[in-house]
Amino acid sequence: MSIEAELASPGGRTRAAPAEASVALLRARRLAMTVLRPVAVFVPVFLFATFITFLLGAITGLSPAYVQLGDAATPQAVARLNHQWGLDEPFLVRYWNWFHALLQADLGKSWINGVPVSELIAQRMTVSLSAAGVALLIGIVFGALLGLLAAVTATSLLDRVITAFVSFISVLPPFVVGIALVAVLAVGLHLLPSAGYIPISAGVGPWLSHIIMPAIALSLDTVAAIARQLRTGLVGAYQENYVVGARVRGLGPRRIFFVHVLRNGAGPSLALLGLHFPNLLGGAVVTETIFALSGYGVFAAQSALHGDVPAVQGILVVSIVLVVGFNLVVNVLLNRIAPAAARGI
Amino acid sequence: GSSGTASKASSGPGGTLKWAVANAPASWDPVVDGSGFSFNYTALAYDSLTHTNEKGKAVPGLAESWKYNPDGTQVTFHLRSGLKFADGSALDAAAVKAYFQRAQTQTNSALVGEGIAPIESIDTPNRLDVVFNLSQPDYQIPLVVAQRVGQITSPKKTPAQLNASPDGAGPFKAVSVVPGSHATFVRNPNYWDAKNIRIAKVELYFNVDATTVVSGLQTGVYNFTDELSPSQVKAAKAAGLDVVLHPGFNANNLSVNRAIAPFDNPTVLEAVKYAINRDQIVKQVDFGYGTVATQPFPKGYIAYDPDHSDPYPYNPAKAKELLAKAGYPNGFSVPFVVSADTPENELLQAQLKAVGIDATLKVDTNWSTSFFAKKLPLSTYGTTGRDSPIQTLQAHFGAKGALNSSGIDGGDAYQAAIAKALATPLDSPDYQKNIQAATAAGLETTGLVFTDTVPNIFAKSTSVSDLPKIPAKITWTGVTIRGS
Amino acid sequence: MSDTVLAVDDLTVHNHLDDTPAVSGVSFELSAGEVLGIVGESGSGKTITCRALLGVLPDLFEVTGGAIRLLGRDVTSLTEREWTQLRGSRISAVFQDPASYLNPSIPVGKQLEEVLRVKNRLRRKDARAKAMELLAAVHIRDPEYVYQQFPHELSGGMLQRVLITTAIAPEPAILIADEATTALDVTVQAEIIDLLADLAERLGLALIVVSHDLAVVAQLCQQIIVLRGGLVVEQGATDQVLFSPRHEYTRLLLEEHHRFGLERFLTSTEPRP
Amino acid sequence: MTDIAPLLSVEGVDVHYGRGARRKQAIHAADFAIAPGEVVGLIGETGSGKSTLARAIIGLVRPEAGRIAFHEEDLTALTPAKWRAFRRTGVIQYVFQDPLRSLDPDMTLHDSVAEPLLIRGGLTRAQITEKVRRQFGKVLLDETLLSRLPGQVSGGQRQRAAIARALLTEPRLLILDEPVSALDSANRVQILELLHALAGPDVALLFISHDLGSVAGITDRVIVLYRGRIVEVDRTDSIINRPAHPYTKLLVGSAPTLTAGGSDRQWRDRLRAELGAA
Amino acid sequence: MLSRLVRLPSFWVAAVILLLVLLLGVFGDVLAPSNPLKGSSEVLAAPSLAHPLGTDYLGRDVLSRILAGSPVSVLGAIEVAGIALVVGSIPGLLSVYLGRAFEWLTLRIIDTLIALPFLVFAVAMTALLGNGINQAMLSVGILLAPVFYRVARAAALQVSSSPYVEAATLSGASASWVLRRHILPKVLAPLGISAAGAAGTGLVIVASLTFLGIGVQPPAPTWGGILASDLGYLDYQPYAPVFPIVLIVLTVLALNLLADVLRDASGQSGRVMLKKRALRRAAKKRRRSSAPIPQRAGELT
Ligand SMILES: Nc1ncnc2c1ncn2[C@@H]1O[C@H](COP(=O)(O)OP(=O)(O)OP(=O)(O)O)[C@@H](O)[C@H]1O
Ligand SMILES: Nc1ncnc2c1ncn2[C@@H]1O[C@H](COP(=O)(O)OP(=O)(O)OP(=O)(O)O)[C@@H](O)[C@H]1O
Ligand SMILES: [Mg+2]
Ligand SMILES: [Mg+2]
Repeated sequence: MSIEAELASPGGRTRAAPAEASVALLRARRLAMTVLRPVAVFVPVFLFATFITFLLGAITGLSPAYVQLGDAATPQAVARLNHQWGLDEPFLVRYWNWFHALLQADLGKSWINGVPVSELIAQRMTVSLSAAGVALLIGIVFGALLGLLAAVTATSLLDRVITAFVSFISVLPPFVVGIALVAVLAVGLHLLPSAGYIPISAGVGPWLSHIIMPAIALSLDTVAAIARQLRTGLVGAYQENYVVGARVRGLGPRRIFFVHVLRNGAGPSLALLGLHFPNLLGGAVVTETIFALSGYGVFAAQSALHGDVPAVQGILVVSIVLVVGFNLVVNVLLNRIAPAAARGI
Repeated sequence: GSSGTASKASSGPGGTLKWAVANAPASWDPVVDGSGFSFNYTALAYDSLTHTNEKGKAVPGLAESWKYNPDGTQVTFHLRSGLKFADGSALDAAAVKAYFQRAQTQTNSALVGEGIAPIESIDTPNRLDVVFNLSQPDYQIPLVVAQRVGQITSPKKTPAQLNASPDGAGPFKAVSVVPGSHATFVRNPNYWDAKNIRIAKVELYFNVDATTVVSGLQTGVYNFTDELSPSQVKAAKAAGLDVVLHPGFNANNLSVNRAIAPFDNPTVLEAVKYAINRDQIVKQVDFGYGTVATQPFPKGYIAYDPDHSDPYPYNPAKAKELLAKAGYPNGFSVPFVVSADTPENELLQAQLKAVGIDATLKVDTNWSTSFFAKKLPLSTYGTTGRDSPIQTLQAHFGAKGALNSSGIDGGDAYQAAIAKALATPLDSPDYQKNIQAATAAGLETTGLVFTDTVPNIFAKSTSVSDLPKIPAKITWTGVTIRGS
Repeated sequence: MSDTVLAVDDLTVHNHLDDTPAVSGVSFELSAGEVLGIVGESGSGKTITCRALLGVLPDLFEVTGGAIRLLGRDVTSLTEREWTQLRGSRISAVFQDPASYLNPSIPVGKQLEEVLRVKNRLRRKDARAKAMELLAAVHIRDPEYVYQQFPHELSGGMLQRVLITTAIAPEPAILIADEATTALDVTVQAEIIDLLADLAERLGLALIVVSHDLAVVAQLCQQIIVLRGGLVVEQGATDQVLFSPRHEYTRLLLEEHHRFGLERFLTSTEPRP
Repeated sequence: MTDIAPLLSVEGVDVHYGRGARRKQAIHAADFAIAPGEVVGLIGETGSGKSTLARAIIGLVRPEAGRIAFHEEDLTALTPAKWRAFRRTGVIQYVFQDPLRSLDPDMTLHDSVAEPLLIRGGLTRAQITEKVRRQFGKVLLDETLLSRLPGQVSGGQRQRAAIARALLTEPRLLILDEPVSALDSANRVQILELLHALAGPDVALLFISHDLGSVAGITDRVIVLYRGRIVEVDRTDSIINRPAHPYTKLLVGSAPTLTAGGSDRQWRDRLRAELGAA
Repeated sequence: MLSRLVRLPSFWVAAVILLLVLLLGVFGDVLAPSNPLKGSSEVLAAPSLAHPLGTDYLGRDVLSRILAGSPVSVLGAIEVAGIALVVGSIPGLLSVYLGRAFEWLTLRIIDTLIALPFLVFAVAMTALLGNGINQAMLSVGILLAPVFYRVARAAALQVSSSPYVEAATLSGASASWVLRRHILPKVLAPLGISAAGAAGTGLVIVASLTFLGIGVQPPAPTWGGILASDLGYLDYQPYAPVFPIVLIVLTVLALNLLADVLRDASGQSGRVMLKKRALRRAAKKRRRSSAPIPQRAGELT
């Protein structure tokens, strides 16, 4: 005889669940929480970010006249150029025009060579995304490995060695790492080419051999952050009562680790990954210089130094879209694996 | 490397030239691109009416031959037959005429001051003959159109199109150009001298940082660079690279703008000239590869005036004295706007500081617009020279000369000397004398203080055969790349 | 007794952190359907005793003496693997603060289902169906809905029911309720106590009820152990401990209880309606 | 009700939380009064609105309807500045449930207890210290504890310090929100006895608890709150022995006693069913 | 807290390094043995008595240049942390008090700052606002502000919803009283921790910018700039980059160490740390004692 049959005593009443409750409604609310809420956060972020980006360009007071004519510009020539570029309109009108075009993937034209900015960025996108993507992968894989190892061996010698190593790599500036990598791996050991980029279409091997060093230089920061956070998260999760609860229910250590601890302990690391993604894109300025990659970072720096406002705005917008998109995915994921923890960006 | 070429002549063209370049051409339209050295990059895609040889003499290019009228006021270039642009359209006299008209009239033309001013009109009596009618006798034209001024562009393309991607009748044709990043060229089978082009593909990499170029060459990312700095020669040699000292007409100067106070005071200008210690520059910055320069070309060049070998020997005491005399006993402060942070600029700044001139260094990436607009009181410039010595002189001392930072003409004596030199046929016994006189006249008044000259230093992997030693030119004719 | 499910003999737990004994000299026997109460002030070692019985002592705590026989097996000889098998299916527990003993990121139903799949070796579909039945059996209305909810979305009483369900799902012989009702409202506490009593009665479940409230223990238990500072100060049948306490400390506890216990203010002496 | 003018009167008070879809009424038309010196209990299950009602009285949440008057002064009409001035008089004081969290962990007991006087101003530090010292004596705390941090004393001592702070301004009404539920039974008894001794003509107590036993021990009158509504108000003795509302009955019937055994399970089940239907 | 700090050896390591670096930062110019801008004919000389770290490509004394570059580098890092502190923590504190509109607005702005790719934005801002060190610091400072915003806000939120703040409010305390007496003391520690971390980040970023030639005009020396130019003469002085690198890494390491130490010693976690130490000691003792272990808890902790 099953126990529940015995338990269902006559006259026993059941606890009230919310009256309007329906499982379907609950599901719908959950879905809204996982998807709509992050979207509700990211839409204003996107709007703000584009606005700030545009504002930054506007307050510099730069104009195509400055870039193209320099000090030779006569007031008439400046006015003509400004009119030609639509810069004589009020700020908000310009913002609206820019934003409107932006939604159609039109980022304007470079003030320097008149090439559409979106074209210039597209030509460099693969380089930067390759480096950032591989760096992200390195960050996740090695960060997770180190973090896991440290957490599992917490307070042991190995844990302390890992922790010290992680502290050390987290303070190495990317240019130092880059220089050291070139000196050792490329020039010293002749293992890898020192610079340049080969598209993945020319073969995964050559592509990887060119991109791996910049990716490592970029990733150390992320490796350290993930390792640290994962260790803290896992050690913290192991101290939670639900682990005791799971043990008392007779679940095995492996199941406890993979189903219960990892899920909650890894949540903060995942959130951190979202926060570190902009660094992977942005940190490229230095590494690209050292590894002679013509990606985003160098393009941004040069455009900025030349006062090419549309190009700078374009790069920032594309980065923001990437970052916001990435974080959207991270947050949806986060909401799925650890819904208890409500998080913003 | 002609023997190497000959032995390999049987095998077809091959290999990829991976060329590390510091600065991309400002424009792929030679009319707009103003920089002397980047004509070597555009020359991949464009051919010019004439070429120069190892001795600096004009030899046939697109033009098979040329002929002056007796008084030197008209020159007729006879084109090769069957010339084609990379896009397949014909390169004929009309195309040449259109090009030169563009060079003379386009608002953003960088060639206006470059020796084409005497061309009054152009006639095209037939498809192959181009007649330049000159406003004065000018025997320099065949040299002027040797590269920088004579790279003929396809008339089918708008200036904007050319700006983005070149289209000429050169040895290679552009496949893709990514501004600020890289450009890819393949051998142009329509090139008139295609049989001597042994390289199948050229990849140009722009904005390569000087500190990474040697390791890049060493690990095979590149196999050629034209921008090795003297300080890196040691590293390049240690890495087993071929370091080539290529002849050129380079000369660096401190560009003092005598149109702007206080340099409009000749005494101040003179003080600056005494303040510069050329020996120190040569020793510290050029790592032994440079020599002192006091003129816009190196010693031994046809236009070099031996009488002006050192008109203002280094004398800081005298410089201070002159400054005091000019009313600046405590010196003065002046912006020193340059295109890049180089040791030479820092050293010049220190030398000026030593006599009391506080030159505030400012690196401005948009330096060129201000410089060519003659707005900078103090700057630096390095010329790579021109094929025509008079063109070089005019560029430095002529009112429209790009390098004349003050935009003030060299004066009547200078003008007369120039006219005389122009009118002297190149094979005349007076040619050298007249040119040197023009140089002397220009140096009298100029605000440009020449400092040093360094040959072009190339580095290449040993797989790239030797380049023809044509001064100031990078020519790929006959060059092979092994192992591909 | 033949149906003794748990026999503890002179159990001693050492606290290496402070290098003090945490619990010493606890002995008792428990048969099926019997209810044992453990009372004592905060820090007296009630929880440590329970965790020793479950083999889940905190770090730096260690059983250093005595014997625990669980269904006839001496637990000191158990490997960690065997412990894992035993826990849940033979002996289980519920605690105070039920929310923290459930994974906050997994719907409560899934956690119940997990136990059924691991311990009862049910397939996913069957486990789910069984989970629904069990939830209904502990008087949870609309189990379909509750199944989908996360721990933080449920009230304390509901959570305690869910936790009890996960504990009894594999049909263990022994259930330990460590302060399982302390944080709850009296009315809810009464419900949970009623539920536990029901389980003990109907399923023959041996219960260990831990509380610092004498009255809670009095309601459920046949035997009582009074702990103080890790030592057993008094042990015996409920009536004997509560109505003729032998130890000073027990009397003090009773006195405190009487001072503000509800009985004192109830005028009618007859049992309530 | 008492014939003298009430100290506190609560009339038709509604309190809401949240906005939009999450808007929810926590208190429905609460109506009651407390006479000077009276000891009133407020009981009800978790979430029934006990704290909300108390917080409405002291102005930590704003009622949407109704009137709360202290000595005929309408508190609901006070501006923020007037509220501050009113609070500085210290005539109403509040003691929180968790004594660890209601004392700043980085301030000594002395500083925490003295804070109301420091805020009010007008006294020298020496005078304040003297008052604090005397108050410590009244709540049976050793003076040596004055310089300790909350983390360095026991839970019972912390709660005494919190009561000392509340009494320092000589309040007319002291609201205690579950002051003993975080304490173990020995401490609980001591605090309850202290409160019992405290009650007198000068100070009225509003004692909030879900534990009938504690309430019964010290109050004169009890208010029963169920799902935001006051369902019963009566003398303590009547509430315990002759409860009228099913919830009150259930509450009384649920409290575990040493004697009852498990006998009245069915009765409780019936009451629950009755309540559920209501 | 201070008493806990001084018991930690890592605090002393960090403090000594930072003190030395700070001395460099304040007195770097004065300490420089020779004029950092004055060249000599001995270019790229190896270290010697006259030039302990050798000379650079213009014969300038490297030691003097590094010392003279310290103020910009070190004080720059401090300035960055200061700007971030002010720009971040004040809105962070106020976001708890100034109502929902302000809160929403500042939260979204902070989210935005986080979403901006850091170095790209810093480079863009610096270059577009006029290539100077102050522009660089300002932009880096603003970009680091979110850390402070979050820390200050979290602390203020936690404190302001705590009963002891309500108790003060109920005694008639004004917002400023609460801020002064209860909130500030609690946010100071976490803000200090963040400031140490931010100074480290700031140092690296300012060094990165100057490495790229952004933010400084030659010949003014900075650590990043010196490093960048050293790379051009590796074949003459392969050891040269070591000096600025060691300085940068050591300083950042010390700042991070300080942040860690502060975190360990402050508040709740300080107590936890001491407890952990006790645990470790106990574990050692347990390992030493050879008593049989019949039953152990915690397979994986
Ligand atoms: N996880 C732990 N780490 C360190 N010490 C602990 C731990 N758990 C309990 N202790 C200590 O062991 C002793 C006994 O604690 P135990 O939890 O068994 O008491 P308890 O009787 O359950 O008290 P309570 O009524 O407060 O739950 C106490 O002194 C306590 O401080
Ligand atoms: N700040 C708040 N925002 C939204 N809802 C709240 C808030 N505070 C309380 N509530 C809700 O108002 C109702 C009454 O809560 P209140 O805290 O007054 O109950 P209580 O009787 O004091 O309960 P407890 O015994 O648990 O202290 C509950 O449903 C609670 O969820
Ligand atoms: Mg316990
Ligand atoms: Mg409450």
